[in-house]
Amino acid sequence: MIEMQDVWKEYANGTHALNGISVHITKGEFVYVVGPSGAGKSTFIKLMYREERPTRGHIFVNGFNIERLKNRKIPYLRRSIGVVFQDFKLLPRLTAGENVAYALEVISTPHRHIRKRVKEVMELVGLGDKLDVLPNQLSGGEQQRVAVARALVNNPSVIIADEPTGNLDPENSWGIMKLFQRINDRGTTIVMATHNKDIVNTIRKRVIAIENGKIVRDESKGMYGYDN
Amino acid sequence: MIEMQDVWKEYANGTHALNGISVHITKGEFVYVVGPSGAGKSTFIKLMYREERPTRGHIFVNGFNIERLKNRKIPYLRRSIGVVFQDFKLLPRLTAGENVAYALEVISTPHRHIRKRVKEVMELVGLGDKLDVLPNQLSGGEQQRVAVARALVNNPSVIIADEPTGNLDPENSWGIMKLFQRINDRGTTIVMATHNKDIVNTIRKRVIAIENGKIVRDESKGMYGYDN
Amino acid sequence: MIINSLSRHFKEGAKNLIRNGWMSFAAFSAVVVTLAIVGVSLLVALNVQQMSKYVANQLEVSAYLQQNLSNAEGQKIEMQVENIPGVKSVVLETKQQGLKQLETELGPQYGDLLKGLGTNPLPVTLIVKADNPRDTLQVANNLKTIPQIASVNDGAEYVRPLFRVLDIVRNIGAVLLLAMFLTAVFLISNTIRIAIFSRRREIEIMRLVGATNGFIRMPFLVESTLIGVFGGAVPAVALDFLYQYLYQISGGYFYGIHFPLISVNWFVIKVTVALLVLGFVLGFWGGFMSVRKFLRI
Amino acid sequence: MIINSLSRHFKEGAKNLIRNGWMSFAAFSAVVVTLAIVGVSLLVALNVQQMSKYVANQLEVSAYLQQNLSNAEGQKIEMQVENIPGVKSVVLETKQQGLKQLETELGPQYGDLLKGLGTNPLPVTLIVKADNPRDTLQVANNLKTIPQIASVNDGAEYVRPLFRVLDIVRNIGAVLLLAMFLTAVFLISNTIRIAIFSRRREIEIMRLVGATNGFIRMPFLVESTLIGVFGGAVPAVALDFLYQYLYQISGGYFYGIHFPLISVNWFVIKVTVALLVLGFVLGFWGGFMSVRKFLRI
Ligand SMILES: Nc1ncnc2c1ncn2[C@@H]1O[C@H](COP(=O)(O)OP(=O)(O)OP(=O)(O)O)[C@@H](O)[C@H]1O
Ligand SMILES: Nc1ncnc2c1ncn2[C@@H]1O[C@H](COP(=O)(O)OP(=O)(O)OP(=O)(O)O)[C@@H](O)[C@H]1O
Ligand SMILES: [Mg+2]
Ligand SMILES: [Mg+2]
Repeated sequence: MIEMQDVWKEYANGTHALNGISVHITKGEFVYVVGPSGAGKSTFIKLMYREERPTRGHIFVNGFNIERLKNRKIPYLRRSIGVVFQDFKLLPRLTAGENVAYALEVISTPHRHIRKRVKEVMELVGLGDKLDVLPNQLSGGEQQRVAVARALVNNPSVIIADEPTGNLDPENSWGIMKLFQRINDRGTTIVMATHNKDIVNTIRKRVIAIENGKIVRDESKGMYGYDN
Repeated sequence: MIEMQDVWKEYANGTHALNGISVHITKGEFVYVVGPSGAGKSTFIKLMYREERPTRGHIFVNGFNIERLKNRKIPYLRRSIGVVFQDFKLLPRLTAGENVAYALEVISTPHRHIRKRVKEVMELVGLGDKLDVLPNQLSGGEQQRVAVARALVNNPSVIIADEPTGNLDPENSWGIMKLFQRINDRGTTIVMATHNKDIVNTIRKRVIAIENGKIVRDESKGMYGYDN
Repeated sequence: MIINSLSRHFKEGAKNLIRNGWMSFAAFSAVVVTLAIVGVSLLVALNVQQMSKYVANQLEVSAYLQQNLSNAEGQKIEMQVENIPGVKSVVLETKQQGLKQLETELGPQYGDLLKGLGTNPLPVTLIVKADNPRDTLQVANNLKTIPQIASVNDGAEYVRPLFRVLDIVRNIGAVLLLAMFLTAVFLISNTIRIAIFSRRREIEIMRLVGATNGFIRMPFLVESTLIGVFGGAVPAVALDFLYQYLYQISGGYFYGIHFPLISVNWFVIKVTVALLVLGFVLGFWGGFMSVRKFLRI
Repeated sequence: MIINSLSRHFKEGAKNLIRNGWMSFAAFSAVVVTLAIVGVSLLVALNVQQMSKYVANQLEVSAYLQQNLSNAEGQKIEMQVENIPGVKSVVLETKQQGLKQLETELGPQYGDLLKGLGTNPLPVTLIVKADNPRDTLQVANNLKTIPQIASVNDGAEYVRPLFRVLDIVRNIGAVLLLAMFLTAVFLISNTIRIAIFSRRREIEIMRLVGATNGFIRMPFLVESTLIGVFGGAVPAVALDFLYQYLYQISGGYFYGIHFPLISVNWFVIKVTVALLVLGFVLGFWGGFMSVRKFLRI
């Protein structure tokens, strides 16, 4: 499902973000990506949906060969992946509901389905009453939950979430985690970068720890590690 | 130092964010503001540096009467407060170092002092090597630490931090907390909205819990509460 | 399906137009002002062209018959000349008319000079116009080959500079009009580009959530095309009214001088169509180019 | 302290200019194109003005003396006329010169008519120019009061329409130039506004971290003023060279016709100064207005 073979990433300004990453994530897995700030977690994730291109190495996601992928095929890769971006990336001119609907519109879902599905997902993340509000009128945590809703809405086969609970209180965080777990139970692969020690240590899943752009630990049913 | 008397806030779209808040924070206090997502923590904080205006009630901060404050006096209020914004609010065209320096430039600090002080603060937050990098080339946690650095740099008498550790791994989070504590020990008032249960329960300080725009709990040496 | 998605793009485009508020208005007003200038240039150019034609149509050749030919004989030659290809009209001026005219031309000061004459020394004169004013000299040369015609006043020393001036005016006018046009193209697409530039982050997000370039582009195209069309309609309507008003107060003549202006209907159609088409094309094209730029990122 | 902060604002402004790259360039090129149009309009307007003056200066009044006065007596009257206020120059045309000229004017066709005359019937003629061409008719009336002058040809039927046309041309030219100018003002400040609009979030952040409005505004002002000045300098230099070239190939005359063009030096100064000042003012003003707008938020 997701395969990386000796992947390196050097940014244009010379930063070496990833230094030889090899990983294999099979369909239906639930993977935490942990590591200190600036370790390369987001970069690792951005390579999967081709926001960034690797400097070296091979990447395969959902049957797409990321290296060879033509520009005009990229949207089809991205539709098969639901992404919760670390900085949310909501469209500022669309309401919360429209933002979620957008992910359905791009795949030409009929109108009446969109309305129903958007309402449903927004309720799942606890924002049934914020459908018509613009992003800049939402609290930080509310924005984050809209981003989660958008990632789920079109039932992608992979969900990639970059720090999806960073702006959420524990209760909402657990809510999101339960959602992820339910989706995962239905066979959806989930990759989630997180700093939330409680979550990682409670809902025990595979843990990939990245430090300085290298995988320093890869354990199924792992712990957050990093004691202090 | 910070005083709110029966403060209400209704946003233009009709959302009642705060419903009668009264609070008194004395000089040198360290206060956590906790509560679920959308409870009104950020609104509570935004009123202090007058990003938002209350619908009703009186607010006094550092001797400024927020209600009566003339538009052209606002910068002077804000210079006496260091703010870590929930969404960082870094200037996208300035490098990390320039962003931090900006807070010193507005108070006409001489050049040579600026360079030295910026380097010093950036090292305190662990970003001594990222001075010349633009915000969009930083990781989420790095951006957050730049925002912290900018809030500290001009030694304000109050520091207001909205979720300053949301994008940080535990180690960096503790680093920031130690910094805050050191600054607080020197007499700086600190108000910090947070979802980080570990931190609140470990570094025990006054806790103000907000729910639905009301203060539901206000304890010195409090706990995060909200068990699950 | 396609209709469904077309209507979606149209709705999104119109919605964006409104939500962008200030920015849409700024771009719109830039289009209005720029196309108003193009419209005024067009107005001036069309009327100058009309005037050139009018002036050229005044051109005529005077053919003086042999002095011994009578008015009646002149009429035969008149018919002959009428059949020469390229001749539009011939007017015969009798010996008597000629004398009379000379008297008026000389004025009271010199008029007395003519009183001393015995017989009328003036020849019968044919005043000839060419089908195409530019062929005037050609026609004059043809007339010279007729033996009964003693001399021809082709006004060459007058015709050549006239056409030179008309050519200059036309060329300069064309260059200026083209310059105006290119400027409008540039300014409008530039404005739309700047407006879309400020939304490149949005475009980036759309790509990140799986929108194809076509899907992203369509609402922007609708938006910028609407700006262009509305921006063309305003000066079109305004200029129509303005011109109608000017035409009325001037009585259809250029400020009481001899040149007839282009009639309102004709002008109305040309300007309205030109500005609307320009607005449409520039809005569409400007939007197309700028979105493409940010879709490549 | 103030110098320190001024130099800071200037450095920041210049830095922003460069970091904004594409956007700066788009605004800059809009200024270049707009001011180029203003410059060309200025070029045309100055030369049309020059031509009007030139045409008006050709105006003259012919005063015919009593027929019995000799050339010598005419010279006395010439001196008398020269002293009339408002008279610029008087040229005396003798009886013999008058006859000669009439011959040429009539041409070979009618020239024979004059051969039959015994004595020269023509009067001595004074050709008078007014200091100010617009006073031509006034001067003609003054001449009429001199008893030795039999009649005056003031060309009234020619002078009035001429000034009418010149006035029309001048008025239309002035209106168009003003329109061009206002358009330039609008388009340039509009462009700068759109460019700054896309940075309103930055301005908001600056306010949130304690910058005063003045502190925020200065670098933007520097930036937009630089865009204006550079944007004015390019068309100024380009038009100077272009005009110099056109002047040279045309030999200083309008395309071989009789009108002298404005000399290069004079033009160079006017246009360069006008465009630079315009660029400066519009850049500054546009920046000022738009930043103010977003500082109010
Ligand atoms: N666009 C970019 N250009 C240059 N350097 C970058 C860019 N994005 C990230 N980096 C650098 O690459 C390194 C890894 O960044 P990344 O965003 O992957 O970290 P992360 O593990 O997600 O950190 P965090 O937990 O703080 O989000 C960091 O040093 C960062 O400064
Ligand atoms: N600019 C705004 N306009 C309208 N409503 C707003 C605006 N900002 C916030 N709100 C609403 O006000 C309420 C309180 O928001 P606030 O940002 O204060 O929450 P918060 O406690 O900071 O939440 P979080 O932990 O998610 O950041 C929310 O319901 C939010 O949707
Ligand atoms: Mg990250
Ligand atoms: Mg908040």
